[in-house]
Amino acid sequence: MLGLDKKDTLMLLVVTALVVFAPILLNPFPAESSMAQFNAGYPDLMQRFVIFGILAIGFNILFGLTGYLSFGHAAFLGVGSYSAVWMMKLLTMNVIPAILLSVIVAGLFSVLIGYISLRRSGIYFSILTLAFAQMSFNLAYSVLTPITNGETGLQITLNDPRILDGANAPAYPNLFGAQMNEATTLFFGGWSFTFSVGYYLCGIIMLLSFYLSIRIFRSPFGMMLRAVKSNQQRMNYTGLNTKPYTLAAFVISGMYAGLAGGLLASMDPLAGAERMQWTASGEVVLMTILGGAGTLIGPILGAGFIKYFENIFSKINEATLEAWFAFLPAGLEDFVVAIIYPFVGKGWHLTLGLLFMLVVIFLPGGLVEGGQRVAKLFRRRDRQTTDAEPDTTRQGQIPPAE
Amino acid sequence: MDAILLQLLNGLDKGSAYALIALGLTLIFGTLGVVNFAHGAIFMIGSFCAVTLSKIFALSHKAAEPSGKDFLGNPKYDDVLYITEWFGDDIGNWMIDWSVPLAILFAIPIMLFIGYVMERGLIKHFYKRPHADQILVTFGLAIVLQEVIKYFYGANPIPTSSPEALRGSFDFGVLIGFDPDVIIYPVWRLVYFTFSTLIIGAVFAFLQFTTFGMVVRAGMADRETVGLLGINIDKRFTIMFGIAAAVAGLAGVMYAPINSPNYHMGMDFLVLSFVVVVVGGMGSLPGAVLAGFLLGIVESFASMNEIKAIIPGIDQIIIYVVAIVILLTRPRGLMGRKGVMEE
Amino acid sequence: MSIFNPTRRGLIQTGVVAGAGLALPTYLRADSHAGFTNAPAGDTVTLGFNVPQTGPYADEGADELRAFELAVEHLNGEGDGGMMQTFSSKALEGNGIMGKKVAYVTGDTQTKSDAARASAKSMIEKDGAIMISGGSSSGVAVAVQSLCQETGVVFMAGLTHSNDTTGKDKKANGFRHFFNAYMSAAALAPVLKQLYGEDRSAYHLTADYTWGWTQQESIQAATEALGWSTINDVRTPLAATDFSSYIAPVLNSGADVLILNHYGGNMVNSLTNAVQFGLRDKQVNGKNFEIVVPLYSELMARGAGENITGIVGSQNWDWKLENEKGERYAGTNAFVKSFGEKYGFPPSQAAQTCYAQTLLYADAVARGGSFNPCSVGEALEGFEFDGLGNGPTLYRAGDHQCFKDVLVVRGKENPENEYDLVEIVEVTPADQVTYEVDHPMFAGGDLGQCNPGA
Amino acid sequence: MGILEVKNVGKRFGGLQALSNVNLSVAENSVHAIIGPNGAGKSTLLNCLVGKLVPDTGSVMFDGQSVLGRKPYEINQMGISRVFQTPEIFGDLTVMENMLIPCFAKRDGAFQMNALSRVIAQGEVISKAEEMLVDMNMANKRHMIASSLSRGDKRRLEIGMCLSQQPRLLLLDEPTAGMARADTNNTIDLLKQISDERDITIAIIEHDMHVVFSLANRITVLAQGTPLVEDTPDNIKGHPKVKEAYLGETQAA
Repeated sequence: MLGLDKKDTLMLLVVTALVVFAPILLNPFPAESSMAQFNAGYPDLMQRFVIFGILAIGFNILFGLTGYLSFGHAAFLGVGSYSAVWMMKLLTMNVIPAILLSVIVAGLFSVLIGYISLRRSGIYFSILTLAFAQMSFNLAYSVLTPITNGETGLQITLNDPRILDGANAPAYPNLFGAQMNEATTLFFGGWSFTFSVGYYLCGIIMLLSFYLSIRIFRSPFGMMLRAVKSNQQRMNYTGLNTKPYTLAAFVISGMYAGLAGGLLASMDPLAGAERMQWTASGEVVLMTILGGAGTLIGPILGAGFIKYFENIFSKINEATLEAWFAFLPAGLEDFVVAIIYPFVGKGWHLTLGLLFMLVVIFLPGGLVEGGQRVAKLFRRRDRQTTDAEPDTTRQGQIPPAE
Repeated sequence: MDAILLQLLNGLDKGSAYALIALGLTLIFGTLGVVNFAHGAIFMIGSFCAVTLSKIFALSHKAAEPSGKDFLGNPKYDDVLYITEWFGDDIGNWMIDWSVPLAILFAIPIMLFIGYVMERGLIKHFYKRPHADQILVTFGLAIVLQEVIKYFYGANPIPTSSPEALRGSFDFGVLIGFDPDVIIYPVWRLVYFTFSTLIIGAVFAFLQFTTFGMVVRAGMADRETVGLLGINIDKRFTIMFGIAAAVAGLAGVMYAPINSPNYHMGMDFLVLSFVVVVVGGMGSLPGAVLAGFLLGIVESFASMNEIKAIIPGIDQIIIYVVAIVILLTRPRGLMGRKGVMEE
Repeated sequence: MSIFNPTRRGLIQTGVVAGAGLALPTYLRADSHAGFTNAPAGDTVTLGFNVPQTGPYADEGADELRAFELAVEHLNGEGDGGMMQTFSSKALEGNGIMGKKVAYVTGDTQTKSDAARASAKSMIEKDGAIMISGGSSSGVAVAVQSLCQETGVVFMAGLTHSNDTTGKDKKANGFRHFFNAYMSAAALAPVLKQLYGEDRSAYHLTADYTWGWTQQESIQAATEALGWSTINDVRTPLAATDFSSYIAPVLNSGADVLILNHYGGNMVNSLTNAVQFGLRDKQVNGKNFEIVVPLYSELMARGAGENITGIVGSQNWDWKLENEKGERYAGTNAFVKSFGEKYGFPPSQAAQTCYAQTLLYADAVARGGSFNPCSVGEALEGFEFDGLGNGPTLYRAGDHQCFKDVLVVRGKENPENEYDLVEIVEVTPADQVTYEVDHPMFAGGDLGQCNPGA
Repeated sequence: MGILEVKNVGKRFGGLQALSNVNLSVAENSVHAIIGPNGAGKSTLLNCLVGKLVPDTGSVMFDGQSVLGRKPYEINQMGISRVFQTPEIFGDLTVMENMLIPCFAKRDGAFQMNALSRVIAQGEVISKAEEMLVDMNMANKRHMIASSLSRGDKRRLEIGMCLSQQPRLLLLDEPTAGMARADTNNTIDLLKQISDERDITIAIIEHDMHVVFSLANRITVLAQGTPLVEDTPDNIKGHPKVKEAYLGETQAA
């Protein structure tokens, strides 16, 4: 189907199903129960899952395939956001032109940075991209404030020109009138599920991006990129100049980042400079490695994992914990709360750091490898593994399968 | 002229901090081939060794008799320091005053131990893993370390002062023929600069003139061959990791009075120290030191008003501009070797 | 963490009951009946407290959170009632807000506009928060304020000091109790004149972002009106940790006052560096060299240690205010007492503003008789009150800014304890710091219409 | 006039004169071996031919065109393929994919942005790669990850990859180094077969005399950076200078 083999089609279908039913799947607990804290099925977080999924998918095309570790990808995200907000300020609140512009501008920006940075490889390349991104961040925060609105972030205001919008056009990002923040909530017993326009738009775009990335992975171009990662020397002695390939991968992944930035701004019309900081670039790297670099679905898992922690664990406070463990005898309750408290709420960074370490130590191939191991347990080893999989996974170089 | 000289001093001072951190990072990278994102955290822990020692010196018990009322109007009891009780007022107060320099002695064993534990417990298992994994695990470790510090010390900076005698400023200009009051420089920063230079010198001397250092240097150049000679290079590298941690830790201890330590100061230095190391050339110790001083000085000059007037905001990006220019003109940084970290 | 806390067990019970009540399969359009976003349905109302819990301002955020918890306790009729006893409006009865028990959710702003908005959105979308409060920087405040405007909930700003929050970026759904850069400057000017005279040359170091600029602009205008001259204004990068290269040129610039338009970590480091360079001991133009920090933060001042001795700055509030300046500032002691008894140390100004904001919100709901943001806004606009620790205060209708006395403080010579960092030099009365709604430094914005959301 | 003409090539590294006055002519369709003791400059010479190094003096002409100043991939596009001492293959890719890469690469090296076509849909390229796998006797290993192959198989794969580009000159850098006897013999057979069946010139650097004398029809002996003798294998065997410079050394060792 769609030019994919059976396995890929199945994977695409599974991801599609997950995206479509996410509002239900992510809200497994009744809204009023104490476990509702762990529900992630509200529009903003679901949007972030898929948007950062797009970002990570794009990053993976560069890092997972070519092995070039960019530490400045957040710059493209930021540039995409700024372009989108400007489009919404000047032309129209319709998100289509905004998203298109953000992809184009991020693409151009990545041609520039990629062309220069790709003159070097390895850590020298990483530091060059980092330097460009940090420059962008520092300038956006201060000197470029007329364009970026600095610390506060670029916002839409009531008196923006918006020359294409009529007087009655919605004052919120919309798709031909359907506002991104519109949502319908379905109550079912104690459960409530929110279906939002913005989320489904992001979801569709994410599925398209995911499909595109499968096609790239399975194309001769994708194979060339993997060959670049594997052995540049041999590429050179096969008559291939690797630079156009790496630059193309860089620009594609930059455009993915721009798309993610444009979507972020479309869901929530504000572009903050922090999006370009090195920590944001580092976050993309972490998402990709955590999920499984070079695998198709890994980056999406990684993105979901980190965003879940950032948004769910940071909101657990002492009172929440006390409510959970209220069934315990008072002394024991306090003890349990005291044990858990440092790891949630303001300590969510600690949990995240520990999980990074645990995943890298025990699952060198990232979360995808964890999934594979679980799947293996269920398969009962009735089929013999044919290829040299264990050998490659040990080295953290997963063939791009799942 | 005096302005330039002042900025040169500032540059050397900043540069010495950069160089010290980068030196440790390069030692770890050059010997073990590990990209250590937790190095900034080690620097931070060094600073907190100074904080901890002054807290230990400040341990006290309540006086028997109340001396007044506290902010809620309850009786207030004065604190009596154990240290003055045990050693007498003179020595006790002297120790409190000199707690930062004393923290050097306190920090060396702690940092060596932390380095040793880190290497044996964690880093060791990552020698053969891709650099991306090393980055992820050490970054995770850095977060954990700083969160632990935050848990115990809070997020606020903690003021840590230098000894009374080394506080304040010193008229440096008079020494070199300027009018009085023109080139005034903080005493502690001069101490820091001297200290850093000594440590850098000591590390180089150690590598240059001891058998241990020779083996390590040979190992940095070609690990396999040295291994073939039947020398247990791994053990030496473990010790090197401890030394690198100690170097970063000492840089942190002495830095405490310059800027009040806080839990995320490691992250503030992390990016910068990587830029320094890479600009110097991966795996090159002299390169790291050179780049540290170079970037420190360039940064200081870029923040001069005369230069900011020409290019506004240049001080925000100068480090990165210099890094880009150097990496584009010298493919492996200032003194990098071929083939290191280029894949 | 009190062991016997009947309320939290009560909360669970209500949760169970509410769940059972909704157990019928129903399908309805969100919020369509109530007429405004997140109208409280059951017998609880949820407030969202969005404070920095990670990053450099985490301690300040923690202090804000303590104040919020205390305020919720008092609103629900627990504890000693704190400033509710002294508050001039008596609409609050200690039975929650309009009989609905107050519950709250917390989030982490990370002091980043993006993260703060994400966190606020989750409170609004997931937890059904009807009001968002807190924060420790102006960038975050402005970003979250505009989010609240778009989604139709009320934003009660925490610590935000930029003129823009109630100036060019003001919003109908946003309210600020904290003072601002202009007020700091206006309050400081007469005191600076009295302390340091009319013939001074100032050198500014300014954090290179929006708040820094408005602060610098305000203080420069105010000091120049006194007759001071401005030698230079140097912008410093936000990320700077070592300010030596910015401080060094001050020595020979001919300036005799250094004004540090820095906050938080920047302020701690630049002040520490300035003292290291011996600026405090210098004599220029025959006068003692002075350093001014227009916005003081007690928590951060603690980080600068003894370097703050003798440094003048301004504050919104201080816990010693009522003791030192008398009954005009009633409420201060009541708040300090209940805060101090619960947590063991006195509250910061960030805590006070957050506590006051929560009470003001609850009171406005009660007086207006509805949780509808427009009703709350109406009740707050032009509201004059007293007894929240700042003396008589006006919530101005034109820009949703509170006008009250501003404290000028100075780092104490011999602090009695680690919380007693500053002495109150002067309290500048509210009318001296009041400005017109369309003052040039605040121009360009528009409150717009209040937005009740869905 | 040979297909490869090296004239007066010299290369200096700091104080070391690695090559001086090297003249070499490789005749079309011959198997030309370059031998010499360690440090004779064999590898340096090879690197000068493929563009990894640029000689200080002299000229290198391939088929009438200078290769100097061109990048390695450009030189490859002229028709020179290189086999490395340690096999340089795409270790993370499968054997089949390894073979596909050179088949996809156009002779002119043009960049192809075929991101939306599918590898499995490229029938022509695939059958070409498949053919070469069969020729290399590796068809049954097509799904293995290349890094898990034996040394001999890696070498075969590398040679196959080079051949699938249909080069005019194949450069081999000690192709049997580190191989077991059986693998070495297989490789010799393979190379013999290649030179017999294909229209190709082979230049080989080798230590192993067994390999050299089984394959080469012309031999150049390099010593201390200059060619000592160039002759047929039979003549080289008895040459006193060679014995002195090279064979004598190996016998002593």
